[in-house]
Amino acid sequence: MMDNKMIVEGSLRNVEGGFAFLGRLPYYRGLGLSMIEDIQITVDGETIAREDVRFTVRGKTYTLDEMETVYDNRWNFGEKALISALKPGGLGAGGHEVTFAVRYRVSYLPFVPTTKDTKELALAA
Amino acid sequence: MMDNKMIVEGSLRNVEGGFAFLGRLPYYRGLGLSMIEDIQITVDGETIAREDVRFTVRGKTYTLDEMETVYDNRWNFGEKALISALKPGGLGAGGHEVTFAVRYRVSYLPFVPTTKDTKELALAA
Amino acid sequence: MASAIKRGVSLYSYQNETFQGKMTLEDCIRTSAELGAKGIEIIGEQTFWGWPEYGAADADVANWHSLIGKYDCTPVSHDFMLDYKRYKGREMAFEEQVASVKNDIDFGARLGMKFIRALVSISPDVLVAAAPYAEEKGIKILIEVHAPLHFDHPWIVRHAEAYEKSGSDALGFLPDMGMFLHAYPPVWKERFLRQGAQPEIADYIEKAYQDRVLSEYVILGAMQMGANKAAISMAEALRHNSAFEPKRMLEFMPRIHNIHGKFYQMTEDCVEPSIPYDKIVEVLQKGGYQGYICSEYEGNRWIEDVEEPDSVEQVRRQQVMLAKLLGEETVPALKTPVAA
Amino acid sequence: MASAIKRGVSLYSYQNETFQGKMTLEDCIRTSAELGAKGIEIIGEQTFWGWPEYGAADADVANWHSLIGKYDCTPVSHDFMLDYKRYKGREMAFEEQVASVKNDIDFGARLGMKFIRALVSISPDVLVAAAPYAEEKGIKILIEVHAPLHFDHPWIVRHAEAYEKSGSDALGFLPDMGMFLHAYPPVWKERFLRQGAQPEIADYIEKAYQDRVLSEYVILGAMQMGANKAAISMAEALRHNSAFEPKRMLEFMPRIHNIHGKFYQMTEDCVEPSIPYDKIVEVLQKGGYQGYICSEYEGNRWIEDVEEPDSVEQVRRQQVMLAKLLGEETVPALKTPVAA
Ligand SMILES: [Mn+2]
Ligand SMILES: [Mn+2]
Repeated sequence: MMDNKMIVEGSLRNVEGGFAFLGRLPYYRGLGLSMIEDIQITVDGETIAREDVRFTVRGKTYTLDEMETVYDNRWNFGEKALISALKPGGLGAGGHEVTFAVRYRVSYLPFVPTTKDTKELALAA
Repeated sequence: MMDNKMIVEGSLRNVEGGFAFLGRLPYYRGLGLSMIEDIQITVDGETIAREDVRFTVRGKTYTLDEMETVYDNRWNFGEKALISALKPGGLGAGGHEVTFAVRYRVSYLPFVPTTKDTKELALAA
Repeated sequence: MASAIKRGVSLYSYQNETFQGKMTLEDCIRTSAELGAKGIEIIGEQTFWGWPEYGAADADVANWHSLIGKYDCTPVSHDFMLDYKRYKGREMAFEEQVASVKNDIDFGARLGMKFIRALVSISPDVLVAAAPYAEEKGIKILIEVHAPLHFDHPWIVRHAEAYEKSGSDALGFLPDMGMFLHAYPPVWKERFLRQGAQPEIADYIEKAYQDRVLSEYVILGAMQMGANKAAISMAEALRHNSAFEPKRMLEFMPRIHNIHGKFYQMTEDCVEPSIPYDKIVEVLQKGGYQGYICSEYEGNRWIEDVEEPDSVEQVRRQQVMLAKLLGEETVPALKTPVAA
Repeated sequence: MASAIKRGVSLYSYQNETFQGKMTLEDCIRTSAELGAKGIEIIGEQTFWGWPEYGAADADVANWHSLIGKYDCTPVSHDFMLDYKRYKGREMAFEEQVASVKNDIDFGARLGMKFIRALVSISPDVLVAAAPYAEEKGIKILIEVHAPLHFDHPWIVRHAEAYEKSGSDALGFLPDMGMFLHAYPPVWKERFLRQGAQPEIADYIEKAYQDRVLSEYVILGAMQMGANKAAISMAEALRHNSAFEPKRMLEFMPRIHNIHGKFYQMTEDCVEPSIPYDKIVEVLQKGGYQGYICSEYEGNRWIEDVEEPDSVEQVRRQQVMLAKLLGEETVPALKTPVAA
């Protein structure tokens, strides 16, 4: 559910040392950060290495490895997290195809789902 | 069930134009011949071509293709059918590893099972 | 004559709007109240940011009570999620799980709820251990009986036995009406058709479900007809859904305290094509049920690929249907449009 | 006080011996009769070579009646198999299926049976269409309710509804007690251990089944413990087996006319470790059941890889158990050993 609303439209921009966009968890509730197993960003066919992904909510930034043991913070329902990729120089001007995939551990499911959203995004100023 | 009783011990022998043994259907009932989809004989690693397999019960002999439209005869429960392979010269003297596999269509199953039995058999005189 | 059965809404129903910030909590409560659905159920962590990892803010809870009061509503249930897989590589120990449930009992009490909803993945022993605390706090813990489970499933039977043995009346059931799926939902079929399922195979699956053919036979039948991936998915959906019998709730009525009025689609004339609410209400009345039926709209995920769900309109239609089935004389109607 | 419930044997129980020609039909009937199990059920085509494709010989049928008379037995049921996939690439048309059932009704009548057993794969419409013919011939057609199905499964509910609607009392049920699998059968576990399943994982699966954990969770749990192929197969067996409640037969008692006394293993002290026959007999007595319980030994396939099944001894033990549960004063015992 909400798969096609994971990437927030118009949110792609270059940041210091890379690029970033706003992302939401495709779920009818939120999740504690320790249950986010992986976030994969692919831009124009190139997948960002796991160690180059950063996750930011309410002013706190984490690597994916750090998130695995974060028990006192959440990615809330509908909350727009800042999803950043370290990529020197960022992205070039114009449109980019961005895929945002999240693997999350749900206690009641006998498997670990991955959900993704792909959008054509124009780089905001 | 009865998988390990499919090949009748001591029944392997050379016949005119090939070799043969006695085989039973691994099932708690019999089946009309049209429901026998395939019989595969492998001897010492060599698989006999489908068109070279013959099936004989109570004096009647069929090719596998013929069996598919036989609606008036059966391979009965526990019945020893003669399973023959056309193989000029038959088998050499001594022991042989024989695998006998049957694929049969069971109306109530949502798949088509194949069951097999492998035995070391000595060629009877 | 009006029925003793009351109407409510689980705010889960408005998830498409709340996720996007198109409806506030006040919009949700006001909308439900205007429809006469005065019982409010929530998934705690959907409605309250922070719960449970960094807690719900006092101001947010105060706002909740103020809105409930303003619209003359009644808090019904806090649906909690025991995340026993919180720690990677190990499941929570028994005592940790019990402590986590107690935390949700506290939260339920703080919100003025009568019930907290447990998922079926929780062991009965954990709930039994938490029951005395729930009694103290005036809360009942209700396990949600949800398809593919049903009241005759051994796991539910085990829960029922454990509850009886505990002697506690703080343990009970919350049946989700989705387990009485008497027809293949049209919105499901239409989605699989959009994904490319062959129409004649989709028709076959729909008919086979109507005929109650075993799911494995339907999947094989579809495959033999040359089903593509979407059509096979359409058939495989049967593995997790089934047409159980509403009357099987009767035996468990003393422990049934809340109902999820699950629905996938309400047509313009206020009919749910796949779930027999007429039979359901009949059974509940026969069983002397006096709790809430809370709307639980779940059609959103089946149509969002092609249209923006209108959850409020869907809930309105279900409330119209429920009011009629319950013998109410007034037709529920919205007064305040939600700015979308 | 002896019960109105009678004891019988399905000759399916002796399949390992009859397949190999170690027991004749007379051996089977005499053995059952000596144990006081005077009701004889057969799978027609297992006992009568030729049925249905080239028919059962009159001499064979005469022999049957002579043996039934000689040992003072009663024919109970001809279990038939409607091979609707007889023709490659197409299923039998409706009328062909009805004609095939009528053929088995004739055969059942020729054998003096009261019942013919239908598999659950047959459509209720086919049975309803054959019912008037069955009435004429004094035969009831009983559908076998068998795990993973159960009396609350929508397909069985559909059959029950169709039978009621037909108004015919020639349609009914034959419950197979394997649907009340209250513990993981030791002979299953032992076979998976022989195939290499890790002992600690096998123990986990057995315990999880005891706890009624959902099969998909058990399979995942086993996988996370590093289960090998045999251990995963052991867990997957749960998908098709379940611990339903014997008391659910009560609602259907007026149409229950025969019972399959399914068992996987009788221990030396005459106990079936996985199926609660004490509860089952209690329910049947409460329901006023007066038909047969026919032994149906199915442990053979679970042990044949390591030992030659002794079907007669297994049946003897079950009959001892049944006689005791039914309040009989004499302990069933064999007089004539079967030459093996
Ligand atoms: Mn629900
Ligand atoms: Mn049976």
